[in-house]
Amino acid sequence: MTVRPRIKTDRPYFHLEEMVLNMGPQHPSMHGVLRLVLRLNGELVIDVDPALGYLHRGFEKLAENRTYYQYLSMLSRCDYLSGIFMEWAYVRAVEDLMEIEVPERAEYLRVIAGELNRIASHQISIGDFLLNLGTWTPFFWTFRDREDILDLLEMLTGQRMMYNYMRVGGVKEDLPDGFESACRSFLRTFPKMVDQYEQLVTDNEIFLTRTLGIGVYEPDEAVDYGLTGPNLRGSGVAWDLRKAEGYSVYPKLDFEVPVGRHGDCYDRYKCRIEEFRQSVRIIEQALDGLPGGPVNVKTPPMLRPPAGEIYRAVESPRGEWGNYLVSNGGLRPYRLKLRDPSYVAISTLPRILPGNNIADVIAIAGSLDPIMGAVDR
Amino acid sequence: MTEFSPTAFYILAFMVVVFAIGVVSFKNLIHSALSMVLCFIAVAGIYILLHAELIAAAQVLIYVGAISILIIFAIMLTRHRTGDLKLFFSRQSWLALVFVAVATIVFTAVLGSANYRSESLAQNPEDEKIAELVFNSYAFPFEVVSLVLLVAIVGAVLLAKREKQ
Amino acid sequence: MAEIIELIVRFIVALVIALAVIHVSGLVFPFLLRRLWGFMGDRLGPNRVGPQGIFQPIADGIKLFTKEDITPARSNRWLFLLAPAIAFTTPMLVQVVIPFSESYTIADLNIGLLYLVAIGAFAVLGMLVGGWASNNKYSLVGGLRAAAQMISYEIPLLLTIIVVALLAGSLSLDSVVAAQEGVWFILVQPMSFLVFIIAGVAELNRTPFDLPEAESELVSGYMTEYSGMRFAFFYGLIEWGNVTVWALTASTLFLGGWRGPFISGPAWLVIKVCIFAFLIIWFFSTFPRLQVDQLMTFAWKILIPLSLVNLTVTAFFIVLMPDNYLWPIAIFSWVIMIAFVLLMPIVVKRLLLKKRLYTRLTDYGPWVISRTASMRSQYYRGNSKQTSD
Amino acid sequence: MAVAREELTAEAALERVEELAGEHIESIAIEEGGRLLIRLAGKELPIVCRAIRDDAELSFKYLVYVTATDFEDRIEAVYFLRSINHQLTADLRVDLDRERPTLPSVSSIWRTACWHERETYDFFGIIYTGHPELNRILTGVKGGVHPLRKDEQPHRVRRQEWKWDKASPPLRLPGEPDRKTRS
Repeated sequence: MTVRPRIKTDRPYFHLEEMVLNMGPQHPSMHGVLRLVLRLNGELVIDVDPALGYLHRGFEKLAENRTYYQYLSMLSRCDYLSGIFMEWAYVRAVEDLMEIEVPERAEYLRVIAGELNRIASHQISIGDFLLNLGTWTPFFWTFRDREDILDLLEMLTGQRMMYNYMRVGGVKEDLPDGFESACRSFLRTFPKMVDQYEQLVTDNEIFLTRTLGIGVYEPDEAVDYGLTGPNLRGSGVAWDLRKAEGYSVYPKLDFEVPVGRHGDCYDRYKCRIEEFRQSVRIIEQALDGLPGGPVNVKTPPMLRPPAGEIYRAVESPRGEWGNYLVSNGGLRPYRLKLRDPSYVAISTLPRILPGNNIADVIAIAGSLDPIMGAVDR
Repeated sequence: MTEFSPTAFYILAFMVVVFAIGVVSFKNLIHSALSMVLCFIAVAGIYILLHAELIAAAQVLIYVGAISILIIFAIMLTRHRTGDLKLFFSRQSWLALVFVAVATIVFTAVLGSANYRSESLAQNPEDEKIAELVFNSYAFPFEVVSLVLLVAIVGAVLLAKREKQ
Repeated sequence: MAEIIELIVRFIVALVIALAVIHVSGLVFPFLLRRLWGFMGDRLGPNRVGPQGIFQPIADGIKLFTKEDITPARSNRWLFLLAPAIAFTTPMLVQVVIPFSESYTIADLNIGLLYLVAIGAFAVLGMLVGGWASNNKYSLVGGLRAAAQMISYEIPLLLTIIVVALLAGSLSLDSVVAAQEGVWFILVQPMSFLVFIIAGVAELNRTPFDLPEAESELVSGYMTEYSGMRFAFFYGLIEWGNVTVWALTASTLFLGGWRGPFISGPAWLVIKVCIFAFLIIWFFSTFPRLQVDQLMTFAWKILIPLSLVNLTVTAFFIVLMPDNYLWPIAIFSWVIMIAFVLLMPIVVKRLLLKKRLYTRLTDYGPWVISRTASMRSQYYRGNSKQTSD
Repeated sequence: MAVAREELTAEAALERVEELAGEHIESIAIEEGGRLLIRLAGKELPIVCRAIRDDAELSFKYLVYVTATDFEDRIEAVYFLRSINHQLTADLRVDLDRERPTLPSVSSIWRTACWHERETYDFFGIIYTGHPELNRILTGVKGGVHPLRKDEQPHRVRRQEWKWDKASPPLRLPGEPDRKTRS
């Protein structure tokens, strides 16, 4: 395993006065309130010190003071772009602890909602990443298409961002009228939109210059850093919990896991773009194979899982989102640890950024797609 | 346009002197540099009064556009320490005084004895004539000078790179 | 006495026209930018104030006028206030030599082309001083970037201007326009035109070369600390005024100035300026931004050698065939331009692929490594040897 | 890197762990879902971790999270590992004294552990010896308050004076003038 030196020396660098630059917490292209304290030599980054905690709300402590259902409604505030997954991991942990069997229709609905949310989240990720590189139009295009998804999710859950859709033992309610046709028409048009994004930027020489070979994680390195999701798959490690663990109904669905080769910003971008198409495939199959039956099982309003502990994770758009739940048989979780992929991605910045330009800082941080709501928890 | 106007000349000359004093007396290096820019512009104005527009444009292009910007650039890149500079000046000011006195005498002597009534091209140059001089009559010295400058640049870059290691 | 009065009247007229050009472009082009940008991004853009939002720029102007003008406490106050004024001189002074019509040029200097380049320097000075005086690190980096970038791109710009001077046989802009009576120089020297456009966009700090004010990196670069009317000066008047005078220069040098079919005169200049402004807006909503080192590499390793070759060959033909040099120059220039446009992307991609590290694909786990079809694109073909033993 | 392609069962993995580091661990068991539950003493932690990470067959190269649970009488530190080559997970548990919880850091073994350990220090006050920069990361509370301990109730944390730590180590460079005097 190669150890990355703190300062790369392959670029010419003159001994100028060093400068400390506070990037963030209020900065146009830091996702949320990330603050990076950069030490610069001219434009070259020598040292990075991420300062977190600006959005810390004590989610883990709050869990110990809420009943199981009270806490469920908070979770989508954690990673506010992929709220479905936040809830999903939590209800999976509670269900498995209580040994509740979830009806198949509910699992299918979860997959549909989850994959829609994955597309919406990747759209923000890609739009923001390209905005960080200085191009505006894809940002507006992704947000335009994200509106359609938010409309669909609003039909499904009643909310545009803070869904509160999952229930222990199923989902909130069945599909509303007209959802299926609206969803199918969206799935018909959306791949064309993805092609449109790609036509605009993917082959652009400036885009390639900015992303190829920038922010490289070797596969071993990426695993060692604990990266997950598209960040890990961009490095060529085909690790996806949907395949690896095969939770929910994913084993019944036919989809592929896009993998990059070089672990640079371009491959991470490309993996996300491919996941758009895979998510569309998954939703189509899920709509086709949607079984009948109830969408949830009856559970008591005050859940009392038996004493025990469990770790359940889902493949969120940013990687492995896990909940480690310890129950003492009481009304409230005894301990809930939230394992956040963005937190891990940010923890790599002090090692990956030195030796790059200011412009690369933005590109790399954008390509890792951190969401500060989840990082600070 | 009009002929040589003494009023304009006096204004410009006054500006040149004032800004030149400003260059050496401002505490803040950026102020000095900007004062130098204004001084250069005033000198360009004097060239225009002398109907030497080409030289005036070259003055602005090279001194304002390139050299001053480069100096300001360098000042900004290095964090200057005023204290050190003061010390530097105070220790050697007597020496500077001697040099200034000698230079004043020499310049007065040379300028006072110059013959301003010559009809040589240098006094009222036109573009074609300058081009004629530079690219035909004195083409070889011109090229030699540019070669020397090129060598100097390459040498400077080499020295700067070696110092790093 | 009458002479002096005439001089003063001429001066006032010129001043009014120059100010009008800058202010009109500072009002119209930002509005056009926002509408067209909205159109390209599949949005509406400002459409509320007045029919189709045409009074939006006026509303913006009023807002900016009445906004508090903040001077940062630790800034260098006088330089901070002075910087927009310094930068404002460029678009004002450049107009002096532009022939607006057959009869109207403020001053037909015999060193017009040189004057253009010389005056261009003040814009950098304004940005540099503004960036430094704000006492903000983003501003400082922005100012430094502006200086480095504009000094570098001045050289290819100057080299193309020399080509035009050679073709016209004069440095005066009136003669440049007169020389294009038969054929516009864009047809004779498309390569120079291309370099002029690229270097000009870089000089103007517009996308894809908008590094000095890169929003996503440097917040707003050298104008981060400016607010109210001073911000309007920098953002609206100076930037777009510079775009306008650059477009005026480009049309004068390459597109026959005020000449045009049917109606000759300022109307054609307006049309040409609008075309250039549209080009800038189009770039703005299409391209990502380059990086500093890539920007410098592009200027020093590609643009300058290219324009030097172009200049040398042009001069060579003019000396060799003093009577009939237009055709060979045109052929050479077209060939080199088409070669540049076609080869550049290929070369860039090859270089990038070389730079890209070859990464071992360690085999992790028994589950599917299924590359989808489009992932197997041309960028993977270079080193597609897979080590899945 | 030679990678064992055949599926490694939990039982085989258990045997392999015992073979590698049997004398360093207190107990090992297979929990639901094939999860290895390994209990051990704090001082043995780096040895065991290095052994099971470097072993080509097990290759627990992926540290998912580091955390702890406060059981009022003790603090249990948790390390959750995955082996990406096989569908294997392992849980390392260390019981700690609640008054002076100390553990050797594993941040030199998995680089991702660095921040997980900072977080756990922040929340539980576990001191990881040998950690390069063990300071508060998320809460930034001053004083000995570690909010996820059971005796720290939310209202008490709220009443604390919240002060943001300065961005860890002082970044003023040698030779840099004092920021108060403008040059």
